[in-house]
Amino acid sequence: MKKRHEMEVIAVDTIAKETIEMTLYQPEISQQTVPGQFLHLLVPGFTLRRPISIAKVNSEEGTVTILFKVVGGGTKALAAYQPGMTVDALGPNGNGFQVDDVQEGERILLVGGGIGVPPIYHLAKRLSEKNVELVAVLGFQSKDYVFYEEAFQKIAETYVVTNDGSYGHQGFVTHVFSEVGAFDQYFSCGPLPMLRAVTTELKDAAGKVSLEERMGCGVGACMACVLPTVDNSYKKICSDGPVFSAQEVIL
Amino acid sequence: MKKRHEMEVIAVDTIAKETIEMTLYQPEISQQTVPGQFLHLLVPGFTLRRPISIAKVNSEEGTVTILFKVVGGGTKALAAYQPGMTVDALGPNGNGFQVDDVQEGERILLVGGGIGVPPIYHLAKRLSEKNVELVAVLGFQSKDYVFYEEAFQKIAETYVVTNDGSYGHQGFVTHVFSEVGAFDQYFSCGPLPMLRAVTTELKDAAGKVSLEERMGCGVGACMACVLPTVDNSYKKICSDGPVFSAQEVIL
Amino acid sequence: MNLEVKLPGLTLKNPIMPASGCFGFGKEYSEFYDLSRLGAVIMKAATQFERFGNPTPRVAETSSGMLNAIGLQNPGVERIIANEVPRLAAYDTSIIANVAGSSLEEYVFVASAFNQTKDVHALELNISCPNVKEGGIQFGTDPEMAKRVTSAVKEASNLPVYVKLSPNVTNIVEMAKAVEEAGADGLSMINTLTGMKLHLPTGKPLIANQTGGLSGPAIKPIAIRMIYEVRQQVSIPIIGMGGISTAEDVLEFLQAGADAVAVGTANFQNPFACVDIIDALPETLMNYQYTSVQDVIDRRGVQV
Amino acid sequence: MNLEVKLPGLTLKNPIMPASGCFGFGKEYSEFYDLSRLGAVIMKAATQFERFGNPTPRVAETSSGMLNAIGLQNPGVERIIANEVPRLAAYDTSIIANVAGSSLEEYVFVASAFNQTKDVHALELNISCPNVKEGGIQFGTDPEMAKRVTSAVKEASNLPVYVKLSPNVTNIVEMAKAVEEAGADGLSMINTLTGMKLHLPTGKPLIANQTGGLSGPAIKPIAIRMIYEVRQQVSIPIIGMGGISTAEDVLEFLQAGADAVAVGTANFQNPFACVDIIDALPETLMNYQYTSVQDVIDRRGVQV
Ligand SMILES: Cc1cc2nc3c(=O)[nH]c(=O)nc-3n(C[C@H](O)[C@H](O)[C@H](O)COP(=O)(O)OP(=O)(O)OC[C@H]3O[C@@H](n4cnc5c(N)ncnc54)[C@H](O)[C@@H]3O)c2cc1C
Ligand SMILES: Cc1cc2nc3c(=O)[nH]c(=O)nc-3n(C[C@H](O)[C@H](O)[C@H](O)COP(=O)(O)OP(=O)(O)OC[C@H]3O[C@@H](n4cnc5c(N)ncnc54)[C@H](O)[C@@H]3O)c2cc1C
Ligand SMILES: Cc1cc2nc3c(=O)[nH]c(=O)nc-3n(C[C@H](O)[C@H](O)[C@H](O)COP(=O)(O)O)c2cc1C
Ligand SMILES: Cc1cc2nc3c(=O)[nH]c(=O)nc-3n(C[C@H](O)[C@H](O)[C@H](O)COP(=O)(O)O)c2cc1C
Ligand code: FES
Ligand code: FES
Repeated sequence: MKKRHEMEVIAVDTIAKETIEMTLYQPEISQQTVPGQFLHLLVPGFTLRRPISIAKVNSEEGTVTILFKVVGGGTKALAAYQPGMTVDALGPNGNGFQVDDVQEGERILLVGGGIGVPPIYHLAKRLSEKNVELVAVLGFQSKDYVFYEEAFQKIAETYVVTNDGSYGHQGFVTHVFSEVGAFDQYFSCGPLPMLRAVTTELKDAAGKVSLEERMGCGVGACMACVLPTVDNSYKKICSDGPVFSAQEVIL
Repeated sequence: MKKRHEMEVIAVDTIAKETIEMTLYQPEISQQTVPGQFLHLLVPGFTLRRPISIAKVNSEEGTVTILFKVVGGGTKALAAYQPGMTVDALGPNGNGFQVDDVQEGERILLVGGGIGVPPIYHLAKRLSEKNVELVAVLGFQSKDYVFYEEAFQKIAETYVVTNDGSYGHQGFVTHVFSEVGAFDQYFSCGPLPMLRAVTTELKDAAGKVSLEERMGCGVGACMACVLPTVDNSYKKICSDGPVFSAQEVIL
Repeated sequence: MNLEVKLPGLTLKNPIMPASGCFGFGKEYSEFYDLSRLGAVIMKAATQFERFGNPTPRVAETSSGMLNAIGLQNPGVERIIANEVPRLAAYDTSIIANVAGSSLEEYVFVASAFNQTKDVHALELNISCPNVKEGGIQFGTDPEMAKRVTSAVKEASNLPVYVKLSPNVTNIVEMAKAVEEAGADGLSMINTLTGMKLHLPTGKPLIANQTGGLSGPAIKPIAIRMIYEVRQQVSIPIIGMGGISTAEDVLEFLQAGADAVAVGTANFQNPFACVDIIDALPETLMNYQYTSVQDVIDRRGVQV
Repeated sequence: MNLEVKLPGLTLKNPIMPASGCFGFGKEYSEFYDLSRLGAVIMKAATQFERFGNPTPRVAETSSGMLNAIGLQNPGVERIIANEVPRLAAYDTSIIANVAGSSLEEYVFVASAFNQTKDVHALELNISCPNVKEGGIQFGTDPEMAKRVTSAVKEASNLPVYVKLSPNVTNIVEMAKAVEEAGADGLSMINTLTGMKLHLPTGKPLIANQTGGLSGPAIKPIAIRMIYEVRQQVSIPIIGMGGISTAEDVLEFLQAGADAVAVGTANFQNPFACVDIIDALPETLMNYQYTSVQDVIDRRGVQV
């Protein structure tokens, strides 16, 4: 049976502009999570839970790390949590990045945009356990928003792109695709316009994308988060996704 | 101009069953308050402020003490406050007990019931600075709810009454009126049924009573808390009261 | 404590059921607890054909509430009977089917379809969905239309029919009386209130459908008022809903005039909402000196 | 930043005013701040004779809202003109009088009484008070009645008339159109939604009047939806209200179709609510790339 978890806050840090890294203690989740899955967090005073991707796990210490951007009331309240407090979470929810079909020796392109970078980091860590070559393209608004570059550099050939050129390459993530060379498959997570650009640019490549939508239940019951599929049907982002094959869904 | 105060919580203690004593730091209020006045407290997550009487002040230390019973969501949340946190308060609100007409040498009867005891204590302290004789009758549900008995004993001839007889005299506060002897005027605060009994029993005596009603604004603007008066008019408990002459109002 | 309630067609072990549309067909929440604990399950709306519903975003958060405009997405009544009902029937609980449509004919089609199965115990006739352009809403705001669809469905169906009323009306009592006269076995109230939220950066409605239905604790005072008003003038049972999230809320609905209740939005905040309420109900009733759910209902009878 | 708005009879230095009944006649809040900072003040309802209102309890708290059933307690229009208006007139702000009644004649009496004073700049015609047994509510729910009272008051008064609509109706656009046709200079919307809360120990309504009007953030989505709907079909200005407590809320109301706004329940939580909002408004508008309040109104015109 699924559970509602009380996760203890271990650490809260601002690691970039408006960007919070929070480490939570919950051994079960730390052991079960697949990259791309999310926590569905209850913030007291708000009706709906907030979906936040898992950015890393440490199954030995029993911890789970999330990164989030402060955009509205819920994330603002969450950012004010102190170590020792607990967060009510459902999870790990959804289906993450399937990496079973990633073969030894493949070259994998990872594309993360903004607050879509954390689940891509989690995936990169998992892939780095396999014998594959990783190339990461990370896009941010501007220099102040950049995070996790060093962590990526340890495991992947890393390109950082900022919209305004204040750090790394200037422009959109797609602007450096010409530099990254050939790859076997790609994985991407980021804002919808970025995913649209990425999937269009790479339309002939095998790829998986992680999507967002406003959620009600977060567990597949309410039909708030549906997405049309190419076979004239639909998928639920919260429970069928958030990760889908780029070929399968209509963005 | 009136203000909205951020009062720092200095101490929170459970001093009897479901009864919390909370000391707050706010020099201005500690200096201005008259016994019987109240704070109008904002508890995050609740629409309306909670009126709570001031039970003592220490103008040297700049502190204000309140006592409250945990009855619903607002007082429950307030009871969980920790020292160092702040409470948003309006106050001191209302008109308290006027003691200008209390003459030297008078014998004064004080009648407090349950959570109506704290403002009576504040008044007792103030009156004890005058050269008067104080008799206090304090009523509680049962032994577990009794508080401030010793504090009263230091300044007044004190009778404690419990409904179930588990401590002190058994019955209602009015049951011991025959024992307290003659007095010049009385002051009372407590639940409405008690005040009705007290004012009926003492209908020929000069007295003042402190009343409660559900409040909207707490400052006299919304007309939520009106009370009919004997002259076919009305008074607002929050701003004309909460203390009224027993002869003036219809309970 | 005895939590049982008897309603036309339904003997409920307790008065708590998930509200339509907030629990799918039970599959997802069956991963959190045993659905046999529930008094009943009200399924997501069924229409004649599969519906894909409205574009997204379909939900928005509001103070103590939420807006939704799902648009009755469902696989169609035949597939519901074939795939969903049998799975739910494995649990020891009652099943109520929520019947929707855009025309009288569609309501009748869907209602009669449920005659095929022995596993559905009652119909909830949804004449109050604010989120579909055609049909639904007129049936729910015009007493004559409500009467017609209720009579037609009563005639077509072998099952007791609970008509689900819309709160978006000037006079709820008139609507309740109309469907009672038309033969409704019970009422279900309230559905959502039509609301809107704007997306400040664009100044446009945040929900793709523009308006959505407001649910959650924000609407509870309106639900209580409507149930109380209807209870004074109508004698068929009421399944009450609108903002329930605690056992105290359930008591308030029962006191106001409901005979059983449904829990909607609260499931999203707490997937265990229904069972947590069932667990808390005996103590809550005791705290207020009630000896059973039926006792609340009986003593309300005396007071009114 | 320029926060000015021009409405019939009113040039407001900013679009923020306290809502009727939530600010008395300004006296109490004048002890918190200088009332000259307000765009306008809407006074508590005036009736022909003094009214003592309903028995207490008159208010109850709900999730993100409150219920009230004050019952239009006020000293009567003559004493308001004699005692309250002059005190308010000392401030550099506009004064709007809220006109209530139980009969067409009473509305006309009260409205004409305000012709005596030069210090009142507009009338808010309250045909939507849910808390008085007689009159009020029918005028607010029946378009024909609404038309009649609006015409009669327009004829009797020298002042611009803003008709305050009730949200307790099936079709708000129909009501708005009716009063526009009858000559209303503007609309004021929304008044409270009728609600109820029970006192669990007794099972009886907590408010002595049984029902009360629901206000506060809980009702904001309903207010936004109604204003948006009316804005598409009616061209007179709208004073918007219902759950406003922040400058973002004000922007949402302006975007939805309001031309100015009133703040009610929020004053109780924060006596500085109106001035805090006025202080925050310029930055809020800037954050969303607006250059003035009028700019929000103009750009909405283009979008609609
Ligand atoms: C599967 C998934 C994974 C996500 N992972 C992350 C992450 O790792 N880090 C991160 O910073 N953000 C992530 N998001 C986005 C995050 O959920 C929103 O930023 C957050 O809910 C905003 O809440 P708020 O109260 O601050 O904002 P508000 O705008 O006040 O929220 C109001 C409502 O809108 C919803 N909402 C607002 N923005 C979004 C959005 N982009 N997606 C879905 N719902 C939204 C909120 O959940 C809430 O119900 C993820 C979203 C999804 C669907
Ligand atoms: C002038 C005045 C002074 C008071 N002084 C004290 C005091 O010193 N200590 C103390 O324990 N209590 C005092 N009370 C009562 C206290 O205000 C309530 O017990 C408290 O508001 C309950 O809040 P709650 O959220 O716990 O209860 P809930 O029942 O959840 O409150 C719901 C709503 O009802 C109101 N309410 C509930 N009970 C009362 C009540 N008895 N009087 C007024 N409003 C009520 C609340 O303020 C709130 O708006 C006083 C009341 C008044 C009017
Ligand atoms: C996401 C969502 C979907 C809903 N779908 C339906 C539906 O299909 N049929 C129906 O009759 N009511 C539907 N409703 C209304 C609920 O059944 C219920 O009447 C309403 O939400 C009030 O209860 P609550 O406040 O507990 O949610 C839906 C509500 C929500 C929030
Ligand atoms: C205590 C109280 C008293 C009110 N009295 C009046 C009134 O006299 N006349 C009127 O037109 N509206 C009255 N209203 C309604 C408000 O003016 C306003 O329309 C409503 O409360 C919605 O706004 P809010 O959510 O900001 O409070 C009253 C509201 C409250 C809460
Ligand atoms: S959020 Fe409910 S189905 Fe996805
Ligand atoms: S509470 Fe508003 S006048 Fe007393």
